[in-house]
Amino acid sequence: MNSVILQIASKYLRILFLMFAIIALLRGHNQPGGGFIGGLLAALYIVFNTLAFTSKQIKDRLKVSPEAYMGVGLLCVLLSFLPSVLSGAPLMQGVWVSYSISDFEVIKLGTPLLFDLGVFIAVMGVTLMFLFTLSTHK
Amino acid sequence: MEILLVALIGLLYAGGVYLILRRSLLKFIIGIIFLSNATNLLVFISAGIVHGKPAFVTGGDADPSSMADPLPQALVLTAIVIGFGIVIFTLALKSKFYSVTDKDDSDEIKETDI
Amino acid sequence: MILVLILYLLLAFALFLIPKKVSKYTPVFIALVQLLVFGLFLSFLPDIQNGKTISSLVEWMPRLGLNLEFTLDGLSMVSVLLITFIGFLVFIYANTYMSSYQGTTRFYFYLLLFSASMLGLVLSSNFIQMFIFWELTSILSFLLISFFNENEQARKAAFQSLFVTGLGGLCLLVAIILIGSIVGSYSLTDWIDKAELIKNDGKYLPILLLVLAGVFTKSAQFPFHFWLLGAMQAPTPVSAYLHSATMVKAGIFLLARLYPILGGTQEWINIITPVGAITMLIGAYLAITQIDIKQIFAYTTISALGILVVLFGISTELSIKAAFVFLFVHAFYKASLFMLAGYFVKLTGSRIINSYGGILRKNLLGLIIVAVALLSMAGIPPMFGFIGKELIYEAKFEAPWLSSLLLILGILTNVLMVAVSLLVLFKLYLGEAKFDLGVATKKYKLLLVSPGILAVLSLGLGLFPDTLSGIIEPALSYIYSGEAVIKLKLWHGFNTILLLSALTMLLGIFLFALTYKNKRLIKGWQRMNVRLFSINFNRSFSKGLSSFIKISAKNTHFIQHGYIRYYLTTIIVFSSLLLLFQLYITRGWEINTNFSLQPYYISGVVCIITFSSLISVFSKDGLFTITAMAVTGYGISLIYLYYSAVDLAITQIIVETLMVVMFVLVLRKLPRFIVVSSRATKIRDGIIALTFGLIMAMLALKALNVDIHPSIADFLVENSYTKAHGKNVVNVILVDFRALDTLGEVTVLVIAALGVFTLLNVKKVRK
Amino acid sequence: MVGTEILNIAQLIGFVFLLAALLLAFIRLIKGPTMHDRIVAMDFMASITMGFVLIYSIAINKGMYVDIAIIISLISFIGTVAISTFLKHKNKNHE
Amino acid sequence: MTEIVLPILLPFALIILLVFIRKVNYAKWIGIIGSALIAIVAIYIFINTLNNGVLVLYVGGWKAPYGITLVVDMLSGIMLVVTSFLVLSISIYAYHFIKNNKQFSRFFLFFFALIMGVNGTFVTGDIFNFYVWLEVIMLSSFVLITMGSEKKQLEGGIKYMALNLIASLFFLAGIGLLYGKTGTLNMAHLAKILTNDQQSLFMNTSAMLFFIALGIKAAIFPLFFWLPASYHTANITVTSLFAGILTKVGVYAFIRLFTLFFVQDAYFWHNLLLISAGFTMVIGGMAASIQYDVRRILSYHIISQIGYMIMGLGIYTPLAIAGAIFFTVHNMIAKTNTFLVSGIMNKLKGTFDLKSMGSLLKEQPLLAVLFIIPAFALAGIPPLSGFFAKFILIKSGIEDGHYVIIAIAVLTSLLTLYSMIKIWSEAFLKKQPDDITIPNSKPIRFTVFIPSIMLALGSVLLGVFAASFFDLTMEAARQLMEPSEYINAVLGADVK
Repeated sequence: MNSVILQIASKYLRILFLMFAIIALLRGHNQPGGGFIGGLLAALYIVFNTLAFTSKQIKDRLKVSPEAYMGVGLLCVLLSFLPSVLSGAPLMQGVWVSYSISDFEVIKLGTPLLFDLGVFIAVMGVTLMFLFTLSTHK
Repeated sequence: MEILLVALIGLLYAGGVYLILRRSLLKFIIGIIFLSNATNLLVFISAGIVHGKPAFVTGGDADPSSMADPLPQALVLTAIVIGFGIVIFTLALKSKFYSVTDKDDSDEIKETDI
Repeated sequence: MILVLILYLLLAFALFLIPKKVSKYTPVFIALVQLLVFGLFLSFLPDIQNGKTISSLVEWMPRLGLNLEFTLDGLSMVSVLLITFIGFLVFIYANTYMSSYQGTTRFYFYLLLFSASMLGLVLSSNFIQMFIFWELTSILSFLLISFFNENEQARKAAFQSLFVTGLGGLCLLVAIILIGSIVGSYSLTDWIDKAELIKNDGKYLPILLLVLAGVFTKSAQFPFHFWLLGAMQAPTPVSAYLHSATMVKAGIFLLARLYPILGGTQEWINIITPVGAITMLIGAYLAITQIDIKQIFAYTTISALGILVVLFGISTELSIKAAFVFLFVHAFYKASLFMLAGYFVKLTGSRIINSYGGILRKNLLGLIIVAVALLSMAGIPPMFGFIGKELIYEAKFEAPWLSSLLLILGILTNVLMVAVSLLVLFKLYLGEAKFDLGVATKKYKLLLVSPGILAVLSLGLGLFPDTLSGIIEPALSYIYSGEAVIKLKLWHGFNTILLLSALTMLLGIFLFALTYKNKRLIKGWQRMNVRLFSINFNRSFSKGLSSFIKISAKNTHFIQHGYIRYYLTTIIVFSSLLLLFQLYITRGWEINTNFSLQPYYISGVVCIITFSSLISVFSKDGLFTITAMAVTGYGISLIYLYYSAVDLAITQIIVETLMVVMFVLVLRKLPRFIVVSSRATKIRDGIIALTFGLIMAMLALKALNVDIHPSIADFLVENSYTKAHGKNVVNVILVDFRALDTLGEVTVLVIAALGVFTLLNVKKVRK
Repeated sequence: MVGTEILNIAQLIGFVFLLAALLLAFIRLIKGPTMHDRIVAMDFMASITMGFVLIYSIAINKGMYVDIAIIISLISFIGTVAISTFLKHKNKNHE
Repeated sequence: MTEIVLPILLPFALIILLVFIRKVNYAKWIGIIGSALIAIVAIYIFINTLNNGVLVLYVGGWKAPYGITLVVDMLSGIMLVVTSFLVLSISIYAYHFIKNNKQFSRFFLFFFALIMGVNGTFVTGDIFNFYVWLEVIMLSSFVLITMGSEKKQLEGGIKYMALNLIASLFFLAGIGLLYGKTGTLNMAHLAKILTNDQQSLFMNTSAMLFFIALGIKAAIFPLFFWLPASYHTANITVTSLFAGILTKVGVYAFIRLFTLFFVQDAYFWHNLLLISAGFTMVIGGMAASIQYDVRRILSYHIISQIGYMIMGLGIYTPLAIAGAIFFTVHNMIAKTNTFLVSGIMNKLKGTFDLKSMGSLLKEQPLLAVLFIIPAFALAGIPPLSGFFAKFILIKSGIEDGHYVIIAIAVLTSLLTLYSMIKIWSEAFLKKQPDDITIPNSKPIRFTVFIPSIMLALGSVLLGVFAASFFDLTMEAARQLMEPSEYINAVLGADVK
């Protein structure tokens, strides 16, 4: 399906979508959002693209196969358990590192974030996989 | 209002059951969606419902009594996502089945029984 | 004793390792082992006679009361000697008999295992352990009967025997467990100690019936006798060993074993005696018109088993004594007869007795052996059979209950036996020789060794019967738990019993004379039998089975009909009923109704959701249905939003959108909704659905009104920021408190995605 | 105080009108008559929902609800687009 | 005690590996090695349980009942070991029976997903987590059952799915009501609250929902329809896997939930369980007797034998529970083995139909032995494992006075015997019908038999060492009947 309006729109929506997806991911721990929502949002953009172009075009443009997304995502999830084991804490306990940028701003990075990132990537891969297989099969 | 919500749950269940008893497999899938929505709502309300107080901690201050119970929300969220995966797979199965057999009628698939 | 069993077991498995070259002599080797064991046990005889018992115990499952307990006492001694001795003879016989068949190693394997389990059965003094051996004999019998496996008759007969004995076995198991629950142990000594307790228990009668079910099936009593006839499909050594001398006696053995525990009561006598009496009469009666030699012997075996059962039923000391003597008598002549039958079959290739004419005319040795065995069966002096018969008459004569009737039946039976024996004998001897059997006779002359030994025994024991009393006395003393003295004599002096014997013989000969060569009479008789005993148990067994299968088929087609929607209906109705029942119990309708009325706007939203879901249910257009479904989903997300579930609402919206997209993608390839149910179906489904919905709504109402225990969520909220560094509690729960759930959830999604891929992304398969 | 009262009244009016709009859109959704009407109605309902969320967020004074409104606005049209593509696809097939 | 998460994480890691590796040949080896690893882990955990009692892991360091708790007690330990044993043998079996085409390239991924779910249900101590694992099992089994995409498989898959979806919805609803009532999800905590709570009849409503859900999962009467409709359609490896493991997860859940916290109103529940157990046994047995397809016979027998396990739970004495566990384990091993053997039969004869088979005894004596061991074990012939299982159950039933159900159980075992003998005499004893031509197949290598030999040995050893295994099951039953040990191990003594 080729619709010029949608195609052009997609170009501009890309930034918006991806931005929102990443925001949802990053601040999910404190504000509404999180890996699922972020991942789904990111995937929705590609869904939209698929509606605007054809799924083959999108697939070619994507370069990375959905399976790879899933694998990497799951790997992130698994890796997020490692620090706690290595540091001798109970399994899957969150390990946090904080950097103080200024007096007020403290960035906290922790394994839950990695976990969420894994979920994000995996969910994206999953949605893409759904989309591509359902839209291409005869 | 709760009574309305309860009625909605009942209706969703009834509708879902009615749909899964149809012969069309597509309707069956929609019925499953209905049922899972209904179940999600049931789980959601069973722990008590509070409106307008989302479970967000502000600062270091955390007063459980002033906000909604976050646990059922997390459960339902998980359930929704799982349900999504399952529904899509069901859809794919249905689609595959149709492309293999050209059938949408569940009454015609009795070969594997009997 | 355990060592002996282990030896057998090892030997059995070692059979498969014997190289082809020497495997010819395997059975001889086994026979020697049997003889060795026989000698070993015989060496214990003096101890046993002195009233000692030899026992060993290995704890196995003490908590279940299941130990390995072996006891060698008088009773097991009798059986052990019989089993090993006949086993010895049978293996020698089989060496020649089986040499022309395929797969003999398997055969000897089974047969050896059978010996072992039979030994185990009689040596066990723990009843569960005994039951294990009991079942093993059934199984091995099954395997042996079906040895000629390509013959359909053999397969059927094997199954029949297994089924019948298996049924009995299960009854026996239940009986054993029942007694065990009364006594609190499965050990023989405990049972004997508490025999009175068992007899006075309210469950005595069911226990007795169950035990007897086991006994009667195993020992082929009426009406379970038919499996034994079918079992004649087995190779002849098997018939000789299992189906005349040993396995069918297991039931008798059990009666003897349980006699001190259950025996002697009025119920015991009243149930066992008639069954035995009927069996012995029917067996003998039906034997006379048979023409298949193995069938003749099978019927006489049934009759003999009936006699044994009657004797145990009478429950006097004399009758038990008679039973033991007859046990030996029968084992000797019947094993020998079966072996001879096999010999004839080998010679002529036929089992029909009428074709055996003159077969023994030039075979003096054979003739003598046959004559001895048959005369022993007929109970003609000076054979051992005569002594047995005399004792039986005596026992019946003095029976405390219905003695005259029993006696008359007994005489009738023996008259028939005499006639049968004579018929067989004369048919073999007289008549025209149809074959030249010179070569065959020579080839199979080794087959006569075992029957010969048995014939010598039959004759010898007839002349010097007292040699056996040393063996039988300990057995009797087990049953009466005290000293027992037996004097066996050939000559009793003139008395009523002798008179009766003479009468029996005369009548028998008369009957023989009447039937011999009188083919019309026989034919007529046969026809009459068929009409009189119109129930062919064999056939009715098959018929019963097939009608059972027909019922099952109907039943299954009714239950497993293939309509998904009716499966679902069943499940929904079933759960509705259960839940309704529960609501009834918990008084689900008693709900306090203080509802707060929420703002109009959210109520309005709920109303719209309700409508759109209704549309989605009833719409006939796929796209419209999906649209309405999406509206419902959005509405629900609004409800989540209103009730402070922010993340939930977002997820719901996104998922709903994705679902719409996917639906649309699939819908492109699907047809419109075409199937329309009838109005009645719709109404029925509607009622089911509404009921279910109503019930679930009631549950939801109850859930809303239940007072909540302090929720664990409080802890989560309190610790969300301080320990888990997150302000969004829901998200913290997902990625930290309950990360494992999320792990599972992601896995589900990945599987779903790859599953969809696997399902759809293949080349089109053939339709 | 007056400010909150005015706000309350404004909310009330907003909700009433949004509800009315929702109802009308819903009627259009039911009545059709063509699928195109329904799609438009659906899209319209999504916009109304957005309005609802916004007003509600003012009513309970929680800023985060605005995010949700944005997300709804971002994605609600995708469903519409999907259904439209489907219709277009179908029409093409018909011709 | 971190190791008790390994039965979940190890398959998870293997899944990740298999996402990237798509070559079937590599996947097969990964499958075998991975299964072996899982087996080692399971045995290690089991030994630990033996030595240390109930093992508890607080995932994420969140103390019970707040986080998710993993708990391994005797029952879980036994189930873990047996499952991993089955998994190992099936993965070896799969080496020969998985086609090397694209459809099956992902077989082992779903295989391990299933294992992950199954192990998850065994080790979890959290009711919602249990639901999540059930979903993992369900979805991976959907995929596995439709693998091959033949028409029949899709049909079976649809039926399987339709009924199982309903089950999981019921389960979820039950969890919701339970949480609403008690405010907790931890099973030990639930037990503590519910056993102290006298007025918790409301509980029974969610117990009812669980009963229906698990009843569908475990395939009891009248909820079993999905099983016979679908099991015989899938690839034989898949069917073996399902036959051994899937329904038993339902049984495990039954035993766990109905001994741990659904203990109110015992009279009602036990009778309900007994009634449905009776019907399950009889109907399964009857239906099996009319079939002529090996896999259908075996499938119906799964149902029939589920009845025994549920019966053990319904009798509800320590001995009966021990019997149920014993029976479950025995049945898992023997049933899987019969299916494996039927697969080999199919490979030899190209069919599952008994009518067109024959002569297997002569052609494949080893196969005959391998069939007759599990078949007789299933029929309860001593001294194989099935006899002891049945014996314990019957004994417990008689001692508790449940004569009717015992009579049914005894008669049903005759039906089992009948069906097993039918397969035996039709496929092995009978002469190969002349009019059936067997598709030429390659001669079977010995390695095909290895998994079957392993399982047959398992059946025999379970019979020979029934004593020690019985002690284990008694210990498991004791733990189940006195949940205070479990509860204290999870919660510590101080949580109210």
